[in-house]
Amino acid sequence: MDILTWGRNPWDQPVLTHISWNLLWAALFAGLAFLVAHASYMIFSAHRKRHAAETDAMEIARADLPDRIVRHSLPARLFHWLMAAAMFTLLITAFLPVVGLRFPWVTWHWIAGLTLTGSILFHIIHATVWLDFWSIWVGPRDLPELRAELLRDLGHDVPGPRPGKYPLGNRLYHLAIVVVALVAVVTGLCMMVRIRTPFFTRNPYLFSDTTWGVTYVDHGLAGVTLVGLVIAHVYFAARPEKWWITKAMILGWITRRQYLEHHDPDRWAVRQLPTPNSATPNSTTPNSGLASPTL
Amino acid sequence: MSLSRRNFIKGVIAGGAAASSAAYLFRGAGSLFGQTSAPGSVERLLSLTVNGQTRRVDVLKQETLAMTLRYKLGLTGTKIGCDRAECGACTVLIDDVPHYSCSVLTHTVRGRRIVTIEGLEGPGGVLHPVQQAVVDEQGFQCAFCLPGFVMAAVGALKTNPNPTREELAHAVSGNLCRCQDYDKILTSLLRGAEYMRRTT
Amino acid sequence: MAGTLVGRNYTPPDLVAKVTGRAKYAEDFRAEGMLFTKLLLSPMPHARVRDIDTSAALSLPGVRAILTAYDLPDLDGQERALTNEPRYAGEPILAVAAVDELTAADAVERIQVDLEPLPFVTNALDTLRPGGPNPRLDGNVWGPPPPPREGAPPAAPPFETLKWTTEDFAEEAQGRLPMGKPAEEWSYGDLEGGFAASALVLDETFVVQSTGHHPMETRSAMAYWRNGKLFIHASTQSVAQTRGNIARWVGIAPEDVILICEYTGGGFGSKGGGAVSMSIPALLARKANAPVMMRITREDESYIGRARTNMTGRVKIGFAKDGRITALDFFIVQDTGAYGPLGDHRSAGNAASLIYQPPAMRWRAVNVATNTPPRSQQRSPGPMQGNGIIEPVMTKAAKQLGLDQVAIRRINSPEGKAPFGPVLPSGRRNHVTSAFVKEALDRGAALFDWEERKARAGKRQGSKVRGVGVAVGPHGAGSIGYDSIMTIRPDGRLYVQSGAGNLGTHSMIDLARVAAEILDVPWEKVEVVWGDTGKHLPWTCLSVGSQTTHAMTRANHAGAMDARRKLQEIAARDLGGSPEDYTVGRERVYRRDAPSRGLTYVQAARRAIELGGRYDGHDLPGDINPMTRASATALAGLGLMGVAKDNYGRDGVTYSFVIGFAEVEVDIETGSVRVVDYLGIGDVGTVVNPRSLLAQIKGGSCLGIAHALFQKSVVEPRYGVSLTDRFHYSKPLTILDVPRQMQADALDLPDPETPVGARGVGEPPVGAAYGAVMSAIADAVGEDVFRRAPVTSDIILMSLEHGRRMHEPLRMHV
Amino acid sequence: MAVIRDVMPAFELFQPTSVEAAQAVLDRYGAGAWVLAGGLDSLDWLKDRIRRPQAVVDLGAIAELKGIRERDGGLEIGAMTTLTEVVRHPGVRERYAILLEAAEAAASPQIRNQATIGGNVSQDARCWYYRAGWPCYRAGGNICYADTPDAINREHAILGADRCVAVNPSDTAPALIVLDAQMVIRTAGGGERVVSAEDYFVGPGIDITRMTVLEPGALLTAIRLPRTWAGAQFYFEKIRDRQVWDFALVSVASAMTTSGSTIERIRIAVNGVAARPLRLRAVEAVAEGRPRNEATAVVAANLAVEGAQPLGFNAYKVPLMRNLVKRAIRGVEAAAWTS
Repeated sequence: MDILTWGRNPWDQPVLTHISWNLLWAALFAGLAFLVAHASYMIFSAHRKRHAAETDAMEIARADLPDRIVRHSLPARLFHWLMAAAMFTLLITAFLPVVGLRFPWVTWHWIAGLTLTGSILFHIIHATVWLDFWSIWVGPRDLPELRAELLRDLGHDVPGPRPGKYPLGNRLYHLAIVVVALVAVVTGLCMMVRIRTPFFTRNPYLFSDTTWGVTYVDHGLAGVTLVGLVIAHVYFAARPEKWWITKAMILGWITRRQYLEHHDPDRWAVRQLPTPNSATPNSTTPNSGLASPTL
Repeated sequence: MSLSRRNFIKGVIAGGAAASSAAYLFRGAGSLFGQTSAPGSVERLLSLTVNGQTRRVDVLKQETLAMTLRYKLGLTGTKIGCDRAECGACTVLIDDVPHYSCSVLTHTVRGRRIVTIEGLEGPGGVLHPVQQAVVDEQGFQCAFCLPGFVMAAVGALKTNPNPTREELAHAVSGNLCRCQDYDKILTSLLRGAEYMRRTT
Repeated sequence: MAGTLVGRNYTPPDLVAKVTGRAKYAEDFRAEGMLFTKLLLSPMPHARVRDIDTSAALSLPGVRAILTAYDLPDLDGQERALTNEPRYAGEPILAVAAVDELTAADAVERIQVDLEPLPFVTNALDTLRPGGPNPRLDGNVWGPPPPPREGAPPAAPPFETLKWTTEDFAEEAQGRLPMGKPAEEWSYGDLEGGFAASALVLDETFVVQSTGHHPMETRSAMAYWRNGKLFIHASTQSVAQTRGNIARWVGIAPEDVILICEYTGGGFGSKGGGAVSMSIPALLARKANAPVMMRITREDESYIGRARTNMTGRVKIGFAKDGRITALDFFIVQDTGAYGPLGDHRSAGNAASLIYQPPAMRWRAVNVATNTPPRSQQRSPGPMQGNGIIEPVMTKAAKQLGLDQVAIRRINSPEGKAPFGPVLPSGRRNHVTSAFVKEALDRGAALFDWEERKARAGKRQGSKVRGVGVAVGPHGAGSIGYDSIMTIRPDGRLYVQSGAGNLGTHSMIDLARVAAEILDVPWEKVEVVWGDTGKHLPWTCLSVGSQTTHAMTRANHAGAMDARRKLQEIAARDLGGSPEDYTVGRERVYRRDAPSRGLTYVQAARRAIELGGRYDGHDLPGDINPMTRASATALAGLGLMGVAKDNYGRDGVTYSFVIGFAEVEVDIETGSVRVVDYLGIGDVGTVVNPRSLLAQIKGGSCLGIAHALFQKSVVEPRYGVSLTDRFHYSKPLTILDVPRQMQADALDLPDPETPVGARGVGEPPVGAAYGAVMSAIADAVGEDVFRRAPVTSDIILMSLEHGRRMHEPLRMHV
Repeated sequence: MAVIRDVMPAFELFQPTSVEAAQAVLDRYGAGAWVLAGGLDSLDWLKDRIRRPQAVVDLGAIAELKGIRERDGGLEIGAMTTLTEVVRHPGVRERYAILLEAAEAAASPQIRNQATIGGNVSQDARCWYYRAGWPCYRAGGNICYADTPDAINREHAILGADRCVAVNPSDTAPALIVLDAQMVIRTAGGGERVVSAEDYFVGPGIDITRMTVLEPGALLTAIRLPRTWAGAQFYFEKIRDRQVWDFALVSVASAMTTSGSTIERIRIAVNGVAARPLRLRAVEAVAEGRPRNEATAVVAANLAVEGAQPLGFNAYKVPLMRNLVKRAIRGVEAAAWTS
């Protein structure tokens, strides 16, 4: 299977044109294969969770915490769903014609692309200014957590850090999507010069054939990778044991119990109480959003 | 040029040592790439009726009638001016209808009557009335387009023996002349129509 | 010199072969074991071949040889058939010979050519910009030709680098041709004084397009070697003159070339002295040791097949109230393509000074090379482009001065031995041998019902509006100094050797009519020998530039007079008296005072053979060309030989004129133009062959009409590749684009400077029609609607729609 | 690998005598199969070596695809009927004269003698960049060479462009659209599908590599002309550079019935302005019920060109299309010069 498709330009020089659309099937297959593999694992796994008794104890100890803990602020949620809609539109408009369902897709595609770009810009600003920018990122300091989580997955009951606001998987996923989506967005914005939009004069000769080839291939690779990533994301969002997270992305909050069960209160300190009768010594930034960005 | 001249020359010598083959434009039977027939596809050997004679010819599947006429049957009166159905120099009659022979696959005219410029003369070398008219009116100059024009006109006169100047101009409008005295061409062909009416 | 043959229609002896399909053109020949070749063309407009890998091609069964530029003789930097530095997209890099075309084509596809792209330019103005790319590694423009030296062949002009300044380009934005430093110029008279004295000054820029010649027969050729001699079947306009070119291109002696070309499927200047590509089958045949057929496709032809030089011209003309031109300032940027140089720009300047007779004129030009397909002279090279640039301005001036279009041309037209061109080193200007342009204008206006048509011009009916136009097409029309050979043989026939090409103009046969007329031989007894250098042909002019009729009727006049003199001498020797006592007639030479005393030509031919010496060609004149000498020597002893060089004097340079009258109808809702009626009227000297002459006028006119209406060539600017590789792109004229009936006529006034009185006719109708049709369009829809050709419907419609000129002002090749 | 645009490469040639047999071959060779009707578009591609099928299926021997038959008070034209046969058919001449005019405007006499009506409506785009074998969108690449800042695009689209700016070259297409012709398609599965002429053509937005709805393996078998517009008042005009063998710069077709001076019903279509022939529904809606005069024509024509987006060299198509639509509604006054 060729991964890339080539053409020959008018000077008979080879030019990259696209990725092979076979890669779409490969991405779909990879996404579904992961899904099946993970689901099977979950059925048979010995994932070590916090014991209910342990959580009960924590809940009693932390009765000062409110019933509902804000996980995602309204702007963050809006951003998430807008981006999701844009992403779905992009993938649908990109790939349905490839698989044979034909419709005029280009305009929808670039409008969705611009929407995505806009929402990402908003998100970057929002996250930088109002949220704990670093809470979503992955770094060397996460190694102990990684080790602990892996061991727990293997059925060991180990001490060690529990997830802060975002579980490590979540953060790794975010990292992947940042890289891939940014590639798609940046290449996509360049590619808008090749089509007719109201913004600038079409100029397919803006870059050299080689640069364009790389741009198209990167865009294509990012696109099919996003297919896989989105499959995985939707899958996790739909898994029963993750429902509480999905619900949080809709409603904005989680219960105290969910908070205590899944998070390390030291690493994700609830800094402001949503209810007036609660007080916590950690509350230092009144009225600021509680939630850190999630996906 | 970093092409190794020695290798190049060696290669050419090697190439030149290959067995000689017939001087056809297209590969003959037992061809170099051995064009084998898939089941259900056409047979290469076919009968063509050209200028009243039926001849057996080995024709490649992709061969055009113009090429068969010129390179297999030796009928070089049919000219190739563009090979793209644009100029009309290759016009022949297929069942009395003018066609661009450069754009007809020979296999599609099996069993049909083909007439080329060489087939117009009557017995004893008597010119066809249209040919005679072209001689009398000195219709053409370089005359590379002449066979095509004459065949287009002869074909048109079969359906409309009494054309107006306008009608005949339309009838031969699929033929290009670059010497371009279209006026005299038309006059001579119209004279041909007149001669034809007189002879029949 | 009218008589029983000259000035009368006849049936040329090659017609039956043509109408029966027996006439063989180059690609109609076959040879035992014949191979076929296909060309690998450069995809880039300018590149260097770094490497060629032919291994995959050579391993293909049936591939016999590959020819590259290394196999070609060096031609002192002139264009060769194959190249390692392609200078235009489509230039051949190599040729593959194989047992059939399919194998050759497959082999071409298997060849890897590693090309290094080099800077290129397709728009001549771009290379003149500061820092603009050069089309060649050694410069961008052709300089002025060095002054001719006695006895030496004309030297090629230098190739130089010329850049203009940003200030020079200041006017570009206004659509006016920038006029930086010219590479060539001349002037005479008081230009500024002329403009100062004028009542109207017009300053206009015009873009003349390039067009491919596209003869119906491409430059296919078949070659083989036999006993060390090259036999080549090719398509050329000039058989005698092509032999030496082939010899040079192949690198052998002219005697070793046998060129066979009895029929040429058109040339229009593109096959003037043959085609350099002929050397491909010749050298491949030698390399593969087998005959090689090179079938040039129409697409190949659109690259290697030559094209007219395109010119962007700017002209500033001062007019007096009565329309008389007071001063003319002419600037030309000529695009001469990848090779060159050509002189169209100089001819355009000369022609302008001739047909408008300005008392003061300046001509300046830059002859620019570009990476576009190579140019050559195309039917009326130069004057035609000049017509395009200037005639619409004349029409505009007439309108602004309230004058009639014919009148303004008439008042400026040349008469008699009219001067033209620059002041020569002798201090004088050249002049023409004769000009009867005023008579031609008058005759044409009457024949065309000019006044009546003019009356309805500009009036609308529905969406249609008509206009009339006139233009004077000039062109040099004849050279001198060529040779003729003819023999009266014991079979009683007159054999006239003709080294001209057979383009169907029949000038190559007309020349024999002159000989037969002088010798009074009935036409049935005349054999014209042509089309094969193995048949011993005399040194003949190139069949280009309307030369043949003039040059070769003169040469054959001389040859016939030589034969006549020899007949007289033989008669005097045998029958007594002096040669002057004898005359010729009815195939006899006889005493004037006693017609019964004489010899038949049969007897005279036998006597000539017996006498030998100068009578049968064993002793030849000293001034004939070596080619003629060799041919005459080979024919010696066959009969009484007339052989001579044209040594007739000539006062002036021979020019012909054709006046075009056109009426067009423009549909202002669609921009479509229909040529309603057309008349071409020739001032072309004595009419030798009326039917052929009128065919030349009408055919040339059609070429001009096509240029006015839609014929073009287009080069993609980004990749520098020709796009007009198909007829429906380049748009040669069809039979439905011309009036259903066209008119042509000629004055039939003899030129006083040539014994037969005939001048050439092939070229001048082209510019006449080009100018006349564009003038008519301007007359119908307004003088300012267009300043470029072809004047297609889009230009007309857009300009009418916006009330101002709406087309690309200066871009070329669109 | 060097490029050569000459000499057809070898292929297998099949001459089936039934549609089923033809489809069996198409099925067997899949993407390697090529359908040959009259061959005038096909041989261009094959000689240029741009398209290189393994197998060519010549439909010329399938009798059921040829000829013109009466059907339901209208006509059914076999897809393999030549344009000349269409032009000469008395039924076409009497009832559907606009189709005659359109067919007669196509190419040249010899081409009309060979080219089929099915091929005429199904022919590929004639954009010279695409036809040169350049890797543009339509050829599966990712660029339109005709819509670049310097491109020479006089013949290209002003409407409905989506990346590709090629136009549909068919002369008969607009005539068939106004006649409400129905295109009969044998699908790859062997079923029959009938689509209106209007829907037969697709633009690049929908499918950038195809001109029609024909899926691989499907064949256009016939074109049905319903009774609807038989004998209506027709107008057809094709503007081109050369009067023969040239594609339309813009062409227009209209069919109309009038009651008195009022336009009762009208169909109007143009070609040469978009990648598919356009039926101008909005124009029809405006014109219907209005008097047939200059005022109506002007309103309708202005509406017709709304949204046009010209390229560097084809802005003239806007007034040209507008004027042709005008003429298609109000007719054209013939010039009557005294000579």
